[in-house]
Amino acid sequence: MAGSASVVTLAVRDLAVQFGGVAALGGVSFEVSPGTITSVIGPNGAGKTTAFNAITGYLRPARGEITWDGAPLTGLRPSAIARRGVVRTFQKTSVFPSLSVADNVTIGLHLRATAGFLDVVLGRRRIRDEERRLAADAEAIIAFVGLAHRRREIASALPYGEQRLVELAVALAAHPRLLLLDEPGAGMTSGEKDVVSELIRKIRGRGITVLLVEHDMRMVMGISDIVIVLNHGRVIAEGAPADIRTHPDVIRAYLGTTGDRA
Amino acid sequence: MIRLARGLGALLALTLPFWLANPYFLHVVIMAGIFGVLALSLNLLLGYTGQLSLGHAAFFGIGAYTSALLTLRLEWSFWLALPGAVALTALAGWLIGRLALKLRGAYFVLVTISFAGVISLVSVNWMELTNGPLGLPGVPAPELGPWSLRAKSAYYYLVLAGVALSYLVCARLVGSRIGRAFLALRENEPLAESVGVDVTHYLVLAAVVSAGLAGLAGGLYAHYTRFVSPEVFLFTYTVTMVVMVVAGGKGTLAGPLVGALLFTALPEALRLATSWQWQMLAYGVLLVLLVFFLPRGIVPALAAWRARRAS
Amino acid sequence: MEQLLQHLVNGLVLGGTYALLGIGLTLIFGLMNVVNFAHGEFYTLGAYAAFAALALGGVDFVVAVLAAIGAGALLGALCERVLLRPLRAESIDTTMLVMIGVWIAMQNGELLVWGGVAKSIPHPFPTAPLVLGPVSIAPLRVFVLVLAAGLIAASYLLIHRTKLGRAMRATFQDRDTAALMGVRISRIHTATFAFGSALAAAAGALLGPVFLAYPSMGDLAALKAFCVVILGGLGNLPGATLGGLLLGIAEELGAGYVSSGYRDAVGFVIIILVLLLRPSGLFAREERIG
Amino acid sequence: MLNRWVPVVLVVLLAGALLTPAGFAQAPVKIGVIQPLSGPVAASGNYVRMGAEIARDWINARGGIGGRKVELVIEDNKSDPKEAASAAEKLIVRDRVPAIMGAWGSSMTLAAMPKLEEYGVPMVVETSSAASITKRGNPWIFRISPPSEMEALGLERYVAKLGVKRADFLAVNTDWGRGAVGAFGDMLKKKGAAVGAAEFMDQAATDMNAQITKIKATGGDTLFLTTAVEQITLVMKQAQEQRLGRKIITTGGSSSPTQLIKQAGAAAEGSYHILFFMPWFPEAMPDGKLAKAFVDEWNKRGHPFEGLTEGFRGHDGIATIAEAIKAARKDEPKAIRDALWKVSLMGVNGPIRFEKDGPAGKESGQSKPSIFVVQIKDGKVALPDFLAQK
Amino acid sequence: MTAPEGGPLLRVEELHAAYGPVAALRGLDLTVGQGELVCLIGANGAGKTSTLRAISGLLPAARGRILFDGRPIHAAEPAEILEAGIAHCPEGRRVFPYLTVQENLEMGAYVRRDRHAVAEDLERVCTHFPILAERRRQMAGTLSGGEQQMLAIARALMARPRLILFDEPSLGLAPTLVETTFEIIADIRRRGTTVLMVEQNAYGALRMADRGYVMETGRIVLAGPARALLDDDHVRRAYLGG
Repeated sequence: MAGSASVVTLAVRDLAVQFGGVAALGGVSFEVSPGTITSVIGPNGAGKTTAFNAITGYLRPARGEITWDGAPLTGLRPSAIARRGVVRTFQKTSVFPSLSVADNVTIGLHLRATAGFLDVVLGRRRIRDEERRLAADAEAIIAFVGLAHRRREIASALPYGEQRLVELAVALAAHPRLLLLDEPGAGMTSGEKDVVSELIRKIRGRGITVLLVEHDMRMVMGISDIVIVLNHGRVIAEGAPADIRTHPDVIRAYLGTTGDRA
Repeated sequence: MIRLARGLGALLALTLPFWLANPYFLHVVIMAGIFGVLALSLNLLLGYTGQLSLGHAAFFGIGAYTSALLTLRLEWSFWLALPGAVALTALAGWLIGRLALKLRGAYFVLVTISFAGVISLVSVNWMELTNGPLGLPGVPAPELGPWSLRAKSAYYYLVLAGVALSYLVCARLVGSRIGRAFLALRENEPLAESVGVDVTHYLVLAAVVSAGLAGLAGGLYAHYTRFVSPEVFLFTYTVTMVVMVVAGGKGTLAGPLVGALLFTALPEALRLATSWQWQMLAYGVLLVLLVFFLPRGIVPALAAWRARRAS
Repeated sequence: MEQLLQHLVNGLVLGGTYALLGIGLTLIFGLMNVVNFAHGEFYTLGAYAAFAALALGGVDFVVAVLAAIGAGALLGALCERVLLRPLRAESIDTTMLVMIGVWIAMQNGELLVWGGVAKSIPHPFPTAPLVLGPVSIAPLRVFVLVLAAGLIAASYLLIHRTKLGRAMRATFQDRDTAALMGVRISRIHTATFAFGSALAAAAGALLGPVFLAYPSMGDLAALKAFCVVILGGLGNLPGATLGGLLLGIAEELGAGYVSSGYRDAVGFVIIILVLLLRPSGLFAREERIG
Repeated sequence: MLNRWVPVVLVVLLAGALLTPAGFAQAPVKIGVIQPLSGPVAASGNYVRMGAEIARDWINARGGIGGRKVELVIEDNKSDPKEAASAAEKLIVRDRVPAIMGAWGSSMTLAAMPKLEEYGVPMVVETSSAASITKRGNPWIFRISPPSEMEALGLERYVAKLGVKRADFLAVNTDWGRGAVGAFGDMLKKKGAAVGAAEFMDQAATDMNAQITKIKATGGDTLFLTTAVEQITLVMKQAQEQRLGRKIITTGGSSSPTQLIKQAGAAAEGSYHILFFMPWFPEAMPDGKLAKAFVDEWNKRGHPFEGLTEGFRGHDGIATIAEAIKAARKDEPKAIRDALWKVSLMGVNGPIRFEKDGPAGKESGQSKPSIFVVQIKDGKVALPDFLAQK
Repeated sequence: MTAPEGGPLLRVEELHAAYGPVAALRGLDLTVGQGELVCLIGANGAGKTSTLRAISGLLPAARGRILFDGRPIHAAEPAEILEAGIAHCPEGRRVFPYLTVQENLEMGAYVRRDRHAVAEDLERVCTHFPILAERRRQMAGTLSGGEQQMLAIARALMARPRLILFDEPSLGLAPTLVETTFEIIADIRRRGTTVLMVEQNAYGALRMADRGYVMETGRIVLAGPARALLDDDHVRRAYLGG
């Protein structure tokens, strides 16, 4: 997996998204430094997933600019954004449900294959070689996320935690340079969460920048280099995990107020 | 086991005219073959991309008319007219694919129905081109060098080649990056987009190939019955195709062929089994029962049964 | 001008019945996500039920229409309970295929029972047309239009003023929350299918005397009903009503001024245009029922 | 549990279809019949079938053909050409019928025709009206119904008496309707009458108000109407509602005035109908006795009276084939074909005798049927004044 | 019919439930006494909403028991549970956007057959929530977030429940509205209706509750009097890690 820590950055400037007149994001700006694990946190409805959707082309922002590697992503379709190396996962488990784990990952390898219609229909040899290579790549990725023993099984029949791993494998197969993970730990047992945390570190180790949205603070605080806190569609804090945990605005946003109401 | 069955099946298909002496049965098998191509074609859209086209009779009809008109009016050889028919229907498929790009589910269905409706009315009313409801009689039988493929056994091999070709195209697509993109579109469109699958591109491609294959079936049909009339656009043709695909098992390669064989033979079997008053009634009831008890289709049910037995 | 007025009046009468068919279908399609290919067969059923009641039972015309409505509701409820409820978890093509089977079986069952010869359904109205300036219209058609309007109004009342209708709308908007309110979703489905089928049967009973009753009469009717549903948007009653009228008038004008051979193309072209330009239907506000 | 037996039943049915040995029964003489017994034109197809059954029973009552009973093998073409071709194939190959009667609509007949040529089996065409059927050079086709041109020619001598000066057309959008509009239009132009609008309707259409409104604006005096009796009923009712006020002449012989009187009532009053059988006055038919006997038999069987104008075709078709088999002395297709060229018999419609039609060397047979015109007067079917006076 | 004096109104024992392959509840135990206000807190995804959905019959229980007033209800349909006296005011308010305010309220009384009493309750609710009376003929979807929350609460009250389940009543509301909402809930309890409430605003909820439960990954990890939980560092860790 290419793309080591270079000058590549994701920059979000003044991003605003409206849903039927209601501002879901009211002008958010942040940057993601290469080679880091950056987390976006915030209470429910803070606009985290909305930001993800806008960055990856699933939502059209009302205003603002998103640049990746110096070039704007705004207005591109999700598949075009993926082609530029920005790949995401989804909050709700999102696999290709009735296909096997291996097929799931091989679909993820779409961009790494080149076969066109004629190549396929004419059954060219090049394609057979390519298919073999893809199968090997898929095996490697499945092994990387630790699902080698599950490769023939149907994705939707796997336990939840393993489905999330399939999802991660699919995203990795798409050759990301920036990987956006939307609540990778949601609904997992703490043991499973540890596995995912470890995986995320390994992914960063391969030179992939990670941006994640997560609710589990133990997980966030454990793996993040930088934490960005959103509330009511705005950034309220940004910094290292230790600073965030004691930040008064963050505590108020999360737990409400203890005694006297502000 | 499976390989043995496949080998036997292939041998059976290749030698069929030699031991199936009765041309009526051969006729049924030829019709099953033509519908097999149609079912494979529809399956590409319905089974793999998950989009139901209820306008497939339009592609079938366009193919039949194109091939018939090219041979009748321009006196092209069958061997040129048939690819011509495939090309034109593929173009029509491209058009529909582009039009319905953003539409999914029921809306896609309705656009395809409407498209078929318009085309069908054009075939009835554009007298100068299609000879309207009078139809086009005298479509020539294909000739191969000095031989005419008019005989049933000869035409059987032509249709068999058509089925084999269609099956090959489908099988190769399905086993490739393109087929996986179709599946991704059916299974989870947002996820497919997120890993770089340009779903609209692949939807259009699926529509083009599917339409092209339906056009091939249309051409084969026209030169077999040697008469084309606007009835080729009848909605019942589309319904028959859907029945074949869904009952056989959508999203499997063998399902459409099994469905085509079964549902071409069934009406003929009913012709023998019961008097004409009861035939269609029985057909409807059998269809309801089949779907009710095997909602996923015959081939997947068999596969599940085998898997159960194996474990 | 004279001709235009007549075309408009014709279109209005035709459109009223399209609306009646469309309303039933839009409820079924919108609420249950079932592409009901058998909808036209309930229309046919209504016509034959009215014929049986009038010609064989010798009852009053209005009683015959009521009998047809009852028959439609009963068979619709049965169909939902026996065939659709067990398949609710299956995909939309599976239920569609079952309804295709029902369509074929019902149509051929009707052929078996009634024979292929069209039945003329007697009615108590004079045949001489009412003449209003340049426009003329048969009293029966006026009656049909009035009754269709009445049935459409009754549907509105049912959907908007009754507990059942409220539950239907709530279910359409938010199934889970409706269940939390104590709505039994399967009952709502049965009721919706029965109601939609009853409306189709009513349309059949009303139009039977205007036209004729024969086994395949439902095919074209179902097609028009689908056009109306798309025009109006899923589950949208005012949309279906307006859509029906619009389709009726557009067809009349298309046949009158363009080409009668392409008459049925008008609906198809409208569907294609509407779906391309406004995929949620011409009159759709949002997807909702009512 | 139940899902086990469904595939079993299907497989058994399939196996039954493929394995049942073809019948080789020697005793009865088989005659194939292909008619639309279901689908939109099922009513007409069934009437023809009823007529064919009368012919069969009569022949058998008289001792059959050379001592062998006649057996009809009846197939439904579902009003679909593909099915017509399949049915022909099945009749010829599986049932080994030596001759067929069929297949009602022209597109169905045209679709079945290549099969006849392929296997060399003659077919007597009892209803189809498209000119192309006998012009195609298919030497296995023998038609006893008139093509539209012949029908138009039959009306030619009455045009002046009917007072047709400016005519409009409303026809079903099928081969039959299109053909009739062309043929009658040509004939009228030749006779110096003006031709106005030519409007078409879908076979399944029920609301023809738009077409009527349009026709109303042309200012003609006569409307030629070509379609099945159901649509004729609807057009008449709707024309009355719109006060069209035209002389209506229906063509094609399928109009069944009795049914029109019953179903269209006053709307049918005054209309003229071109028919090939007049069951109201059988004695006025070329063979009055035969016609009377046919009407009586039909009524005795409880068949609807309005079906007679279609039903006679079935009788005449089967009678023609039986006559040919008798002349050929064997039920062998080629022999029957050759014999058909020589038959001369009296049908319910009138004399049946085939003349050559179509390209030289491959001619089809065309009989010249009798053509009649009746009028609905005072709620009854009557001969038009200009005929009655004679 | 009532439970023995002092016995719990609701008792959940060893409850397991799942969405397909996804386990949501893994052996949950909790009780709610007659007249209590109990709050259930925990981080997102801990299974709080699933607990409420299981109690009201939307999420079928795989194992374990739910007893209401001593009667098992874990196999009952939502309608039966509602009839037994448990109303559920769901997360995100979930008013029916295209029903009017009045129709939404009437939906709340869907299972009741005492028409006159329903009409009276309707009037009572309207005097209680004057803003709803004002908007009675308006589509619920056009109300503001706070108004929708009032409507959702009022709708739940229309069933005349003995126990109300509140799921995140403060979610997405402005601070002053959070205050109001909590006051209304406290008021409902004062009038004798038992309340089980799921809240993300943990401190706010604990301040008004009698007892609290802290959930993590589908089970209860901490229980106790609300006051005690307020000072327990475990709660803060459950939300913010550390």
